[in-house]
Amino acid sequence: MKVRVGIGIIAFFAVVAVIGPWLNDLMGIGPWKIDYDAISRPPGGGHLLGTTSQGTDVLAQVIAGTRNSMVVGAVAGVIGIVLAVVVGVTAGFFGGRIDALLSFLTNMFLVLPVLPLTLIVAGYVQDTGPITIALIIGLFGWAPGARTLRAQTLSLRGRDFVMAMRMLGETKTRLIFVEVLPHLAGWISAMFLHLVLGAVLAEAGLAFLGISSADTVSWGTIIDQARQVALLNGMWWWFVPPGLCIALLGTATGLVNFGIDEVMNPRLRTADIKAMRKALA
Amino acid sequence: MSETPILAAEDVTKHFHARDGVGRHVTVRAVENITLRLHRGRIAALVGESGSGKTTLARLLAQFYPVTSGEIRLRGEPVTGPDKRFAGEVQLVFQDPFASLNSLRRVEHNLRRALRLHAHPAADEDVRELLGKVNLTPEAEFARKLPHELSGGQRQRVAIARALAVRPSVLLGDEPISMLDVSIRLDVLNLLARLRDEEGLALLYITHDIASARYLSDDIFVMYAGQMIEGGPAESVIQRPKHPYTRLLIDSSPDPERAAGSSAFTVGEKLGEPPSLVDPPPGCRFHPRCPFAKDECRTEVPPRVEFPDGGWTTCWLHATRPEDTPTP
Amino acid sequence: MILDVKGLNVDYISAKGTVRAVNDVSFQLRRGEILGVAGESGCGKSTLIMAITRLLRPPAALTGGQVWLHPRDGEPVDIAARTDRELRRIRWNKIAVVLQSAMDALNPVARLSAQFADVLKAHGYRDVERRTAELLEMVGISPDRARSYPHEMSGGMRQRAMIALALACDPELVVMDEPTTAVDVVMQRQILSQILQLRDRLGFSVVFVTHDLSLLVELAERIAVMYAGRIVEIGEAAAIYADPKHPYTKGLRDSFPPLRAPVTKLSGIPGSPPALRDLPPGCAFEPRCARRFDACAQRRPELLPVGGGLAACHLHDRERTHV
Amino acid sequence: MRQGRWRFLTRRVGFYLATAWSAITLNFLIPRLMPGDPASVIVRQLQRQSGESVSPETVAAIQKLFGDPRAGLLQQYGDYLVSIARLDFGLSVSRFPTPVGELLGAGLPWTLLLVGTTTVIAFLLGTGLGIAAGWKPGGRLDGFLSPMSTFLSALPYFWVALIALYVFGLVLGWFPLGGGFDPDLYGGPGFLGSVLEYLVMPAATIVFSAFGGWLLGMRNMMVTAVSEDYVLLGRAKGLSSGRVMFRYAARNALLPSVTGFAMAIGGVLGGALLTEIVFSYPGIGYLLYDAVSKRDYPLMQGVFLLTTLTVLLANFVADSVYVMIDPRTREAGR
Amino acid sequence: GGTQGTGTGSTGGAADSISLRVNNATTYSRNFNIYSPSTDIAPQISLIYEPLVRRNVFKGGALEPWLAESWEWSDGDKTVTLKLRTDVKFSDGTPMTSKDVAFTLNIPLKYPELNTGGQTYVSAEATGDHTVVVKWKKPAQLDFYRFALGVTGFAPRIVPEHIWKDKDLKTWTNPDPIGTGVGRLTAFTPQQFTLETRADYWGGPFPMKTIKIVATGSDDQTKARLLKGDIDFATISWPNAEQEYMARNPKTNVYKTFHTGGEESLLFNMDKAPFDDVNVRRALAMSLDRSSLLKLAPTGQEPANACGLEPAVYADFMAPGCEPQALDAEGAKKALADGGWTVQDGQLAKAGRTYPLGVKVVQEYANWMAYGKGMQDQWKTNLGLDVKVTAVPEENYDPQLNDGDFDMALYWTGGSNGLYSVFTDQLDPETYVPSGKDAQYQNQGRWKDESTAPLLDKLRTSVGDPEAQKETGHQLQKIVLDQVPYSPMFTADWFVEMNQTRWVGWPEAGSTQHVPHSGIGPDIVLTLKGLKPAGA
Ligand SMILES: Nc1ncnc2c1ncn2[C@@H]1O[C@H](COP(=O)(O)OP(=O)(O)OP(=O)(O)O)[C@@H](O)[C@H]1O
Ligand SMILES: Nc1ncnc2c1ncn2[C@@H]1O[C@H](COP(=O)(O)OP(=O)(O)OP(=O)(O)O)[C@@H](O)[C@H]1O
Ligand SMILES: [Mg+2]
Ligand SMILES: [Mg+2]
Repeated sequence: MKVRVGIGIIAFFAVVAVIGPWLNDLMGIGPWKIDYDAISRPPGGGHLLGTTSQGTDVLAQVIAGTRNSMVVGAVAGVIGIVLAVVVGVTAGFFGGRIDALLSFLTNMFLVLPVLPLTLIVAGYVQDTGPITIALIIGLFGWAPGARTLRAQTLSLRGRDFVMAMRMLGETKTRLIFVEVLPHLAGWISAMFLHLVLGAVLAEAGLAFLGISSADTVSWGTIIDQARQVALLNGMWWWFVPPGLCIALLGTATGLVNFGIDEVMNPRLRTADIKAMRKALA
Repeated sequence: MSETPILAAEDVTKHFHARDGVGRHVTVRAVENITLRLHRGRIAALVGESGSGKTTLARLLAQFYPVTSGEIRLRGEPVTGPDKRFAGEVQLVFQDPFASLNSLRRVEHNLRRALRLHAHPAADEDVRELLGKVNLTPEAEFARKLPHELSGGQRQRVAIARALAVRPSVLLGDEPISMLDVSIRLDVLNLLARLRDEEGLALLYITHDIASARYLSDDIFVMYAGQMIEGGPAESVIQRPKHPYTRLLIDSSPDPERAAGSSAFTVGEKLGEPPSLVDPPPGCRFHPRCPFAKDECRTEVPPRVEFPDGGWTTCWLHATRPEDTPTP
Repeated sequence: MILDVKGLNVDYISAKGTVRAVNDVSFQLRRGEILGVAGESGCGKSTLIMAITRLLRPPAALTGGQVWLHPRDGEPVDIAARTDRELRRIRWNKIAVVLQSAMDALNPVARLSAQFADVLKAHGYRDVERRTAELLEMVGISPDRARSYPHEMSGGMRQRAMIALALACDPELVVMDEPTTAVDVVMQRQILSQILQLRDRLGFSVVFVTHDLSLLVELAERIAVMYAGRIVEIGEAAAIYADPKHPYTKGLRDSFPPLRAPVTKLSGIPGSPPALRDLPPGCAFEPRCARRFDACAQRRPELLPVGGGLAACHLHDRERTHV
Repeated sequence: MRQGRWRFLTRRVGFYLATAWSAITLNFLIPRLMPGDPASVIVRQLQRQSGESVSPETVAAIQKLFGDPRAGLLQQYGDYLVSIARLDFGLSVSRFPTPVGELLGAGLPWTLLLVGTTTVIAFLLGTGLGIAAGWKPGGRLDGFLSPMSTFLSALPYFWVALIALYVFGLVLGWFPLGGGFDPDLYGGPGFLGSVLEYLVMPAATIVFSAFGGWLLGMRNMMVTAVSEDYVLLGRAKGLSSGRVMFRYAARNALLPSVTGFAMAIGGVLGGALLTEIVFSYPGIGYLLYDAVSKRDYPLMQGVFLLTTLTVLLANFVADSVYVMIDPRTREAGR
Repeated sequence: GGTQGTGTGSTGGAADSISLRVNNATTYSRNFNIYSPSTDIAPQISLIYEPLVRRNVFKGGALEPWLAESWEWSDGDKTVTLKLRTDVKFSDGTPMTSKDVAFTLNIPLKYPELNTGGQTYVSAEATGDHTVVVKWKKPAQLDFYRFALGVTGFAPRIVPEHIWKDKDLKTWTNPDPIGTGVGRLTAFTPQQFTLETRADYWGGPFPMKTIKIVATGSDDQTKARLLKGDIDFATISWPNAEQEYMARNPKTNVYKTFHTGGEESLLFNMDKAPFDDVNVRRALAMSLDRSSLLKLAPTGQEPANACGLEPAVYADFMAPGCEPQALDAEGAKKALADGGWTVQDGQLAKAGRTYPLGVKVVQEYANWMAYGKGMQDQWKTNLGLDVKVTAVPEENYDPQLNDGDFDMALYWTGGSNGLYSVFTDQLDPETYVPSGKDAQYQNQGRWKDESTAPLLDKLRTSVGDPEAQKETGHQLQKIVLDQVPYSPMFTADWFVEMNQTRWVGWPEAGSTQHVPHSGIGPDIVLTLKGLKPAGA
């Protein structure tokens, strides 16, 4: 149930991200279209969520922003998870020197303070569009995942079923891809969601710090723009929606992760207290 | 018995390097100077207390890790590493049938991979033939099942079928039934016996359960603290144990016949615990627990004594008067 | 009599449906007696133990029956009907439990002494240290090990410490769930003899659960055999071994190769236990039973007296009617 | 036993030293790889402030003063290592010629105060509630707390902070808008009070969005622990449920959290960046932000180094604490 | 709940104190080294250290006495003799003499890297107790302006020799500043420092006892604090200030803008096609509706004159036809057509090639961001062009412009430093460097037209001759108008927020002779001095 709600919300945002521009066209609004007659207009009339102090439509911006926020999330998530899998699984599976080296790398990235580092590096890159931001976030975000995956792989590697396949003379590649990786699917998907959310939040944070591209609109940039004007004017319709979108997405990933956790760790599966009460009543 | 053993451990020793509680590097003498030969069409049982090195020996035979000294020989040839040819001859069956099958893969995946890897035909009927061999019928249905749809015994049979797929000549079973429900253990044991008889497999059967060792095997070997202390034909070991430790094992095993109906359960003396393998006792390793320990037991390693019934032991009690068994 | 269990039902409840893991179980335990409970995996042995000690956790719920405890001093208590708070006084004082794996059952972050101390203090013992030493000595552990953490001890030692802990408050009933499954034969024998010895000395009663029938024959006075949540046979240990009345019991008995008797080919019990979710309408053992007949699939046999004990099998219907 | 712990810890020290070195090197390189130099930043600011252009001579002088950050990297690296060893972080550019060390010293207490207290409060609150929620998994409390904290921990916290600032600072006027204290009371009798008053809002927003994470983590550990046999045995022993809950379940469930807590404390310096910016809190985070936007390399390096070293230190402490509190870690760190 | 008035810097009723925000520092460092060009040190404006002369912005940048009573040129405008006031004392009681002045003026000579004022004189000597002679190599009337620059720390501001002489100015932070200004530092915290006004100030008594200089961090914080009434005086650009600030409390909150005489212009990178074509530049300039753009961030700025001079400062010099460029979409299209340009898929095209266009703005400037977006929208609407807006962080902006790494960009042009400075900044072909080379803040648009050079020369050499200035000025204005080397967009303004709760008598645009800017030289002194307690 929880999981289904979570997946529903994520899917909703994903769909909006994909069809966003088309949706905007359909409603005849655009994130950059300026309506000089409706500056700082509260919700209603031609602008469902009102307009910004620059005469642009908030809804159109949120819709357009969904795409970029989701792109940042997805790209950073993919980069992060790929790195985490490559580093973690390799280290865990091969052990020995490779492990020592990769673990050191992982541990180092674990202790480097990520936000400051991201800030410093993002300042380095010019005109930071969503992909760049995603790259940076992904590059700095893989370490915790790699650590977990390494530990998991290490334990999987020693499991009887892997041993048994190895006894048969199975190749290492196939051992990794066919026997080990599928068992990490739960971890990987949970981690991926975690990374996606982290990236969306980080993107918003960076936008807040002024690291974003003027030509793209994302939830983070909307918040950043809005805070400069909207707060003082009480223009909640401008400031609140992007934040809520992030929170909603976060809650959704949280819910899905709840479910994944329970699948991975059966002991987290809680009794259905409601059903029990009903049965015992 | 004089034919070349298919798989043999010749005087093998395995030391592990680990850290002890204080963080010091220590050497765990898991297996020391053991010779074990597996012959075609025979089942050898390996019994012993927990931690006596049974699994280590089996894994040495399976080339899981290299020996510290000594040699593993396949058909008389020393083996150097776990290559494909070796895998095609020697297979291991694990203790836990729940853990030894990939829970995400169907039965046929396991079998087909095993067949392919060793260049055997891997069509549906080959898979079915294997399943038939381990009595999993209807075969086609079982081939499509996932491990969680199988009972423990069925899983263990799948694991055995997978091992058989490579057409090995040796099967090493590390407590293959200890995780199974009592009611289905016999099923698996009977299957192993049949494989020996029909396929002429050489089998190593590791167990805690002496009764099942007697039931299944031709020869029994007893390990204690990393060493082999007694061996011989099954009946002779069980009926006429030579080493006090073997006797202890047998006496400890539940035996409804012995005491049926009464609870006149004689309380053994303080039997102590197996020794540390890091710093084993000198002389006979069993001497601290042995009620018959003599002076030489404490200082000198007992020699190997052979008996006419085919058995042998390493015990000072027999070193002098090999012909009669001590009656404590 | 120390324990009188009447018509006990335990359900596992979930939104998907309810399964009854312990079904209408009744038995009595005499003072000082050792009752063995045997059965295949999943037949409800542990659930039964948790129910009579009221330690069930969701989704398990006790949905029927009574568990009367008759303490030596005082009124009988229906454990099944009391609140947790009320039970606190009885726990460990009257009923103690030993679980399968001492490694898991001992608090990994507390020293042994602390784990003795908190139960002793909770039940009003004064000289905690002396008592701890005494208890440990009783099971052959040197008292200076009291300051160890569980992980610092070997498996057998932990299991014995567990037993010592169970005896801490001089209980009248000790419930043991497979206390020796995780240790090897030699250690098992030691532990069993210790249990017997202590029982003889202290006079507590034991409910001993295991799937190893051959063990129970030596240890227990009476044996209850469970199948699919029900007791299918209960009787004197020797009688059960010598002449099992239920085909399931017989099958179990014949699953153990003999240690000394001549080896014959044995075959165990074919098939596997039924899923509790959809039990056959008649006898639950019917699909696996070699001696089944028509009635078996239609009517569930009642647990009725046969010979010296009780058995639930239609095979005995005729005998009974003849009597 | 004790000796084993030491051995383990000394092995970890090696790792920390290597990491510290890598961080120091990275720290050295990153700012130097960034475009823009301090001189142009300063010129830009002067220009903005005055609304007019700055003469070429001025520009030349400023460039001369700060030098070229990319010249003679190797030489610089050597000098850098030497001065780091002497705890000399150089002179700040954006506050020339104030030494970086002085700035760090000024910012550190504030960040420690803000994030230190909030981390502790969030940890205690989250963990406490997590214990309660996990004790009866699926129960009413759990059913309420878990989803709620999922939601709370998903809120972007600077967003929460901005709303708080607007509502409580500006509209309601309950709390000051920014800063760490009332400068009019500086050093006076009301100073501590004002520090607390200024702390409330930033601290509350951090706690508000951070405790959910602790709660969820602790809850999950607790749920796992509650199903352990030793907890069952605790109940069977007839101990009070509070005792079982804390001594048996929570005590075990807490172990991973304690490590997490120590690491979180390590993240303190870097963690409050956004909050400090929203509330103009005079801490390290703000200093870093300033340093980055003003290309103040020495300051950037100082902050980054300080942050990294605290994280390392905290990790070391976490390791040590874990070894101390978990009797099972004879052979930890594998 | 109501405001409890516990905010920073609130003066708790009694009007003996004033709080000002000078710049966007979160915290100040106790660093009063006026030779530091840095901005986050404690700003002293001219409340502590004062310059010799002051520049009157509203008189075309005319110089007026400050610590120097008068000055005289000789030696063909290569030598100036300054006569100092005799009544000036440092705040430690020591009188200021010509020795102090000569010492101060020699600092940039001794440490060229501390020559942050960009001084060009070659010697400075005390010739009497209160006279100082400064010499240049070339005629230096223009260079003398640098004695009066309004910006923090850049004009030579007189320091006491007895304190400064043994210090290493490259590391000394001067924590206890002693100067000739009205303020004496009495309390320092990183968030605020307090200056007490001196009774013995040469400029006479001040209406307030203390002046608090508050560090507010960002513009957001500053606005919030202004709204809360924590700050009496600040200077930030505040779009919508009318509603957001004034309307909240019309009686007390005042937001004003003062034209600086410069403008915010659209620079074109003329090194690069298609901006090397005047038709394109003209079309792009004509297709913008400046007053609409200003609505997107109504800071109080106005459309700028099309020829690069603003009447607020240069009324006498204006060429005819200089009114702001009006939106002329048709004209713009025609200009494109004249140049042979077409618009294809939103891009400029000619001879089979298309040219993507971009415009840069500074990310931190909210109004520029809004204007950028607006320009993008208007170019799209009026010409069908897709122009990419790039927001560049403040710190990267100048390097990119200097390197010619831009198509178009908003930037400041003009100013109140006189005609020569207005035109030489962007139009001096001698300072041309190709894209990729550092333009050093000059001619970033890469103007190459040699005909401009003689005009600029003439302007420089005729400083004292208003007629010549005017005529040359007209010619240069025409170049800007016709060639559009850059297109002036909006007036560059000083934005000032003033709170009349505690202090009244703030300067009015049009009548004032000093900018009420919290960050500018002696003007702040004049502003504060002119205030009166409210209700008095
Ligand atoms: N990889 C290893 N590193 C260090 N010590 C090991 C390793 N594997 C086994 N040992 C040690 O070697 C000894 C023998 O272990 P082994 O598993 O072979 O015993 P076993 O007879 O199979 O016991 P069980 O009946 O419990 O399975 C034990 O003391 C064990 O701790
Ligand atoms: N949490 C649960 N939810 C649903 N069903 C459960 C749960 N726990 C146990 N069961 C079911 O209850 C039945 C009895 O389980 P129980 O653990 O009592 O068996 P057991 O006889 O102790 O088995 P074993 O010998 O394996 O310990 C089993 O069929 C099991 O599937
Ligand atoms: Mg083993
Ligand atoms: Mg059980």
